[in-house]
Amino acid sequence: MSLVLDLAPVETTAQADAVARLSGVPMLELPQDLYIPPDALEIILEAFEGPLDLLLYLIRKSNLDILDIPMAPLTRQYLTYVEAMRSHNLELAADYLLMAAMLLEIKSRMLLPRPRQEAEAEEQDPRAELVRRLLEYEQMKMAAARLDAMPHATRDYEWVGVVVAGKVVERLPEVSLHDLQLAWLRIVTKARLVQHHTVRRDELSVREHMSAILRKLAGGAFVVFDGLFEPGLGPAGLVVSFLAVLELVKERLVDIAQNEPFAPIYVKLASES
Amino acid sequence: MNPTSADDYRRVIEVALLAAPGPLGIGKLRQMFELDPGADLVRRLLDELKQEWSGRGVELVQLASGWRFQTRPEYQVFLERLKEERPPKYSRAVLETLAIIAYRQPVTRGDIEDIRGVAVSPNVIKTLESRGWIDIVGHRDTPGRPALFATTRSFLDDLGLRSLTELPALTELERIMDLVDSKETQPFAPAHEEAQD
Amino acid sequence: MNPTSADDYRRVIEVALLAAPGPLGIGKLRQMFELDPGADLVRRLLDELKQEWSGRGVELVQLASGWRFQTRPEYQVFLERLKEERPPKYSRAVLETLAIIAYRQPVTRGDIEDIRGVAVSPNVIKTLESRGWIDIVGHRDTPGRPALFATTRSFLDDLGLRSLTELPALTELERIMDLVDSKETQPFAPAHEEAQD
Repeated sequence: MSLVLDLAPVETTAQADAVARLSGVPMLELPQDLYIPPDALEIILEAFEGPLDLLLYLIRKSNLDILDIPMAPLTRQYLTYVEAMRSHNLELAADYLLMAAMLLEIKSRMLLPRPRQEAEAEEQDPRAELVRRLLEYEQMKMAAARLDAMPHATRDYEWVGVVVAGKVVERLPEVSLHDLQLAWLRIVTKARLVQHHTVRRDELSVREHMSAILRKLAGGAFVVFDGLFEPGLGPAGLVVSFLAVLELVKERLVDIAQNEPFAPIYVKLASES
Repeated sequence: MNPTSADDYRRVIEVALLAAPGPLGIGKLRQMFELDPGADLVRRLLDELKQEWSGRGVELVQLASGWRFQTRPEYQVFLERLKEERPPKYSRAVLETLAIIAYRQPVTRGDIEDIRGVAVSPNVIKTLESRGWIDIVGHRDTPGRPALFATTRSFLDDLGLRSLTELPALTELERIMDLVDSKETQPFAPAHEEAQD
Repeated sequence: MNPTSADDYRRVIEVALLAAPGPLGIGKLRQMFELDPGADLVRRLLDELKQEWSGRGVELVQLASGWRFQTRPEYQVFLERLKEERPPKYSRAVLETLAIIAYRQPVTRGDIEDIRGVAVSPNVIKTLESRGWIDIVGHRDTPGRPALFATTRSFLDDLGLRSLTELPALTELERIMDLVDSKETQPFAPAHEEAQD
């Protein structure tokens, strides 16, 4: 049942020897390390981020040389942890078991005598891949710690955000003279107008005055004819105003009334007939 | 760091107000300090801050729910231009209707429809009216007494014109169109005669 | 109001930076003015503002996506007392995943799992995504077309970096070997490891 307790005493001496022999450093702490108090298991499992993390812990704890990992004791320690976790029915990620298989494979490959051709070729240490992964993981672990230590917005400082006063004004479309010109050109093109949509400056000024006069007459009351002319416009302006009145009459937009010759002329908006 | 002087307290309060997402009341401001400066001191410091910031682009104001920094209204125009949104555009129908009203005023909806060859949706007219660019200047004395539309002063102002005569003359463009047309349809009618109408 | 002097321009820029919801680049700042002050003047004014604000509780900093005012870390202890909830403390899984994405981007979830040696929980990815620190930048052209993750501008901004090259350099492998072999390092507290660097 308790693999840890069963194995620990037996393994202790052999393992310590092996470690000592392989790395040249006496492994005095290893025996204690193999005994895991059962109630500490859960905490230990939570403390490790995965099999690589656990392996790094074991290597460090046992003062092993990462470039010359003694596979036998490392594998044994690792399996002890994994077995202990399993025997306590702790939910163990498949990744831990996968790593166990990998460790056993490396260990067995190291025990096998190397074929001659392979020895001559570029020598590939079966542990190389494991070491690479351990180092890369450790590198990222350290990077993570350093990122965490950097000042973060909202944890270590705040952004300044001053309220913008005033209500948000709805943005209205802007129209340029060019837009108008294009629109007009489009109309002309589309309608293929043959007649009478040509606009000349002078005609436009007549039409402008037509609008202005209609505005003055708004309300429907009679207005004295003379009142429609602003002396400030100058002779040309007065002519244009007069043409505008004639045009309005022609288009039957205004009515003109004169009670008798030489009496004041009145103008008003055309009434409903 | 622990504030020891009124200056220190004022600095902390300033930082808090600049960073806070909403207004902060005096109670909330006092809450920041281990050694409570008291409501009176906080109130005095807020007044000092208000003074200190007066004349800058951002001002300290007191609202029902507390104090906050806000930008002065004069800066709104600049801040508006920071917004990502592309400026909205008027539809073709709106622009063409506006062009017709501008160049042919006063016109009825019927006139516009004649020229454009399609019905004018009431929304188009409403858009231009609510923008303040056109208004009704009278009614034509024909059956139904249709409204006559013209452009307003505000249309001229918004387009930077002093009068309608400053609208771009279209004669050049149209003469080209007319020439194309007359070549195709009216080989014998000189373009300039039409222009005299 | 139209800015006429460098002082006026500086005032507008200051208001914009105080009010903007995110960092503002030089191009964006120029966009506020009808009369473009030009990149050089804006840059000079930003330097002046930085000077002007130095020694106060708020500082002007340059980040990946532009310039921004932020509170000095010394004031955080006070600002924290205003908050309803504490900012989240990220788990090692989240931090390690973030580090791998930051230094090895673009990476798939599979790549992250290879390096960490364990499955990556969807919650870890979700945490980083909802913070706006990582996003999907594409898909690797392998079976299943796994998503490729990268860090965002807002990750750089939140860490006060102008570009990924400003991330702390990775510890060299030789040094890691020494660290792994040394007994001084504490396996359960990554914070200590980092302190030794």
